[in-house]
Amino acid sequence: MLAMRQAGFVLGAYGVSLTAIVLYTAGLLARARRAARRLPGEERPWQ
Amino acid sequence: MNTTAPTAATDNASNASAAAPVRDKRPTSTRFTQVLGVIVLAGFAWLVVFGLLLSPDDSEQRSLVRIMYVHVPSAWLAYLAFVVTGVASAAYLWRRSRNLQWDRLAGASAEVGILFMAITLVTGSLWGRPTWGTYWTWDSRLTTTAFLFVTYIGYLAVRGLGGSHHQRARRSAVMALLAVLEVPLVHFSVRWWRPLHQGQTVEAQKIDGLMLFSLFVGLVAFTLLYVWLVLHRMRVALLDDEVDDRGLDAALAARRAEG
Amino acid sequence: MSVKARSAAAQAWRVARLVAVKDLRVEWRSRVVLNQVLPFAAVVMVMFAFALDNTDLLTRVAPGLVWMATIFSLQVLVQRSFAIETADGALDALQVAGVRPGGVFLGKSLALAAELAVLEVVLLGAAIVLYRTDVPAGRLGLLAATYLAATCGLAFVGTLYGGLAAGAKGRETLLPLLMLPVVAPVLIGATRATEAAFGTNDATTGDGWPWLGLLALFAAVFGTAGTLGFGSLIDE
Amino acid sequence: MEPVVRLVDVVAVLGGFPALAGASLTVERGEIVLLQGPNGAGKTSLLRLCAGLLPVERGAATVLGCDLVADRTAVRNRVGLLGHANGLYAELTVHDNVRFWGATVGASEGEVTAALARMALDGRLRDVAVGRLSAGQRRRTALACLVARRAELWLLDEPHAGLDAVGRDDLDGILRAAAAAGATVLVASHELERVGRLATRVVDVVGGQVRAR
Repeated sequence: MLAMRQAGFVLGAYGVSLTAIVLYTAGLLARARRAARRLPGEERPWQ
Repeated sequence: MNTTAPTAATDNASNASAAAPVRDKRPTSTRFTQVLGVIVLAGFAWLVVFGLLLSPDDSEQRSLVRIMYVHVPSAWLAYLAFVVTGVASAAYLWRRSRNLQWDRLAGASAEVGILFMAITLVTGSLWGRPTWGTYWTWDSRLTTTAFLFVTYIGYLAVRGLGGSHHQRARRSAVMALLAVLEVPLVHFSVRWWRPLHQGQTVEAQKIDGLMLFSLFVGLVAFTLLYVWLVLHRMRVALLDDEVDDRGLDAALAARRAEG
Repeated sequence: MSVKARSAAAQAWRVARLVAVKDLRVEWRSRVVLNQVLPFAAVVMVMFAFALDNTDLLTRVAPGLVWMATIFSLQVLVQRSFAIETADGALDALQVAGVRPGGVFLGKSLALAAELAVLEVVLLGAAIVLYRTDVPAGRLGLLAATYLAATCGLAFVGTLYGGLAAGAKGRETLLPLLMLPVVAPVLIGATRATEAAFGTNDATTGDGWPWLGLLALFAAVFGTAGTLGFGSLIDE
Repeated sequence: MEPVVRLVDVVAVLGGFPALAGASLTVERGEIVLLQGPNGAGKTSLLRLCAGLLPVERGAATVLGCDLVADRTAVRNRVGLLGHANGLYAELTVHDNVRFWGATVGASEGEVTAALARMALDGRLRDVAVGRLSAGQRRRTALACLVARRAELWLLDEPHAGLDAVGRDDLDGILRAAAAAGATVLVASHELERVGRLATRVVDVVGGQVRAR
């Protein structure tokens, strides 16, 4: 288990990394939805 | 740019979203990215569980070795992302067709690379503070990484300067190739400047099989996350470009009606 | 080299001379570098002394300070160099005139290098007076070579990114963000080579020559890249 | 003979706005075509497009035999554009400016002197810095640069702006002489009376399109 003295650094590293990824992903999906709303019925090559 | 056509577009959107709610809820998803996403989630779940709970402490680094499961893969993928940006930029300029997909790949990869590089820098600092007693040291590897980070932020700023899609693509492709020239120059000058390496990272040390396995899981998880993010980012970029073109059609109609 | 390539090179060179002479003539008439940039650089040198407040330390870090002041001034010089072109749409006119972008790049770089050279001489004098720097006569060769290579490198990078920022219209704040990381190798290399030339921290000339190689490589890389890529950057 | 300018359904975009919305125009060699229309109709964009400055978004455009869609740089040194800006260096003298712009196409000192004389700039004004000139005198200097540059296609955007009566008469003479020497002129102007007399044709630019009269 985590040694107490260093736990803050380890948890902080994981917390910052995951938060950054989640925030970026959420922003990306929100952008996709916003753009899609302006393009109803648009052909999307990947679909 | 689409200020001229908002009303018509949103009206249609509300009608269409009733007909195809899933389509507009996850417009950039495909079966492939969904499966990929599940694997990424599983990989990260394992990484967190193992990294925070199961991993044995390293004999020298103690529990700090846990940071490495995030730090090392994100650093690798950040470098890979910038390589992809360079290759895609060269491909855009090289091919006579001037396919904008290459430009979108370059931009998407750079953006994700910056995200990963930020993670690398932060986790590295948080590892360095208890290990070296300092958040930052002017070691050649750290310094080069920091320069890389700033350089690609500048690259994204250039991408945002405006102009037509192809103007953006051409200008930013040249910028990306300049960055490719700059990186080795910075790297070697910094290395000469500060030739001493600090004792670094887990690679050099004795690590047991499970730790190696977790590092591998981290690498796979970050690689798949990179692919997932770049795919979505490219699709968003394509949608944004389409929005621009669609806005242009509406604006054209309005413009023609002027006369 | 084919005949066509040779005539293209000759034409680019003709354009480069034309543009360089024009830029220097503008400077000669307006004296902006002389009356504004030089005093600015001198003030920066004095401010360093205020900040450090220790003569021994100043002498020790003098080479780095001289190059920092040069790079700060470079920003101003580049802004000025392209303000000339954008003030009355001359950059557009150059494009319509079909002037080879590679030639414009070389010409503006040449003029910038000449202005930088004047500035550097003044800064060197300031270092000798203000920071008690010694320049051993036997090491003048290394010093001159360092200055030549570093000046070319800085001028090329300045023109390259200055052109990009000018083409983008009103994004002058972009220039420092793009340019500073790129000139980092020049700052490091020129500072180390100058330390060797000054004999700061007991550095020998042998310590300086490899750094000079780096500076020369830097100048060659960005000179080539700029000549080839300038057109794509300024074209809007 | 191939027309000097052939635009077919050209769309050009400026900061996301369709400055040209399907413009079609054919101009034969030696013509003086007057473009007229309200502000913001697309006259300036049309001229900038012909000079290879503005990219062709859609449609086809050929100027002086160069396909602007494939490569809009090829045409450049053969056209002369006088836009809203004069493209002059304020610190340099009239003579310096004309000599510089002439030199971009390899004009001799004699041609530069002739161009200065043509615009009545060979007297006291010759060695005055452009920054000290009045707006009209700057316009005359810019025109002298065009003369020295020996352009085959002249693209003039409001060339009369700021010119005094003498300058306007000079401009008329230059346009006539240029056309007589085989150059083609596209001029956007609100001076209908004056340019209308010179022009071989007048077209209306409205809503980013060109309409024949």
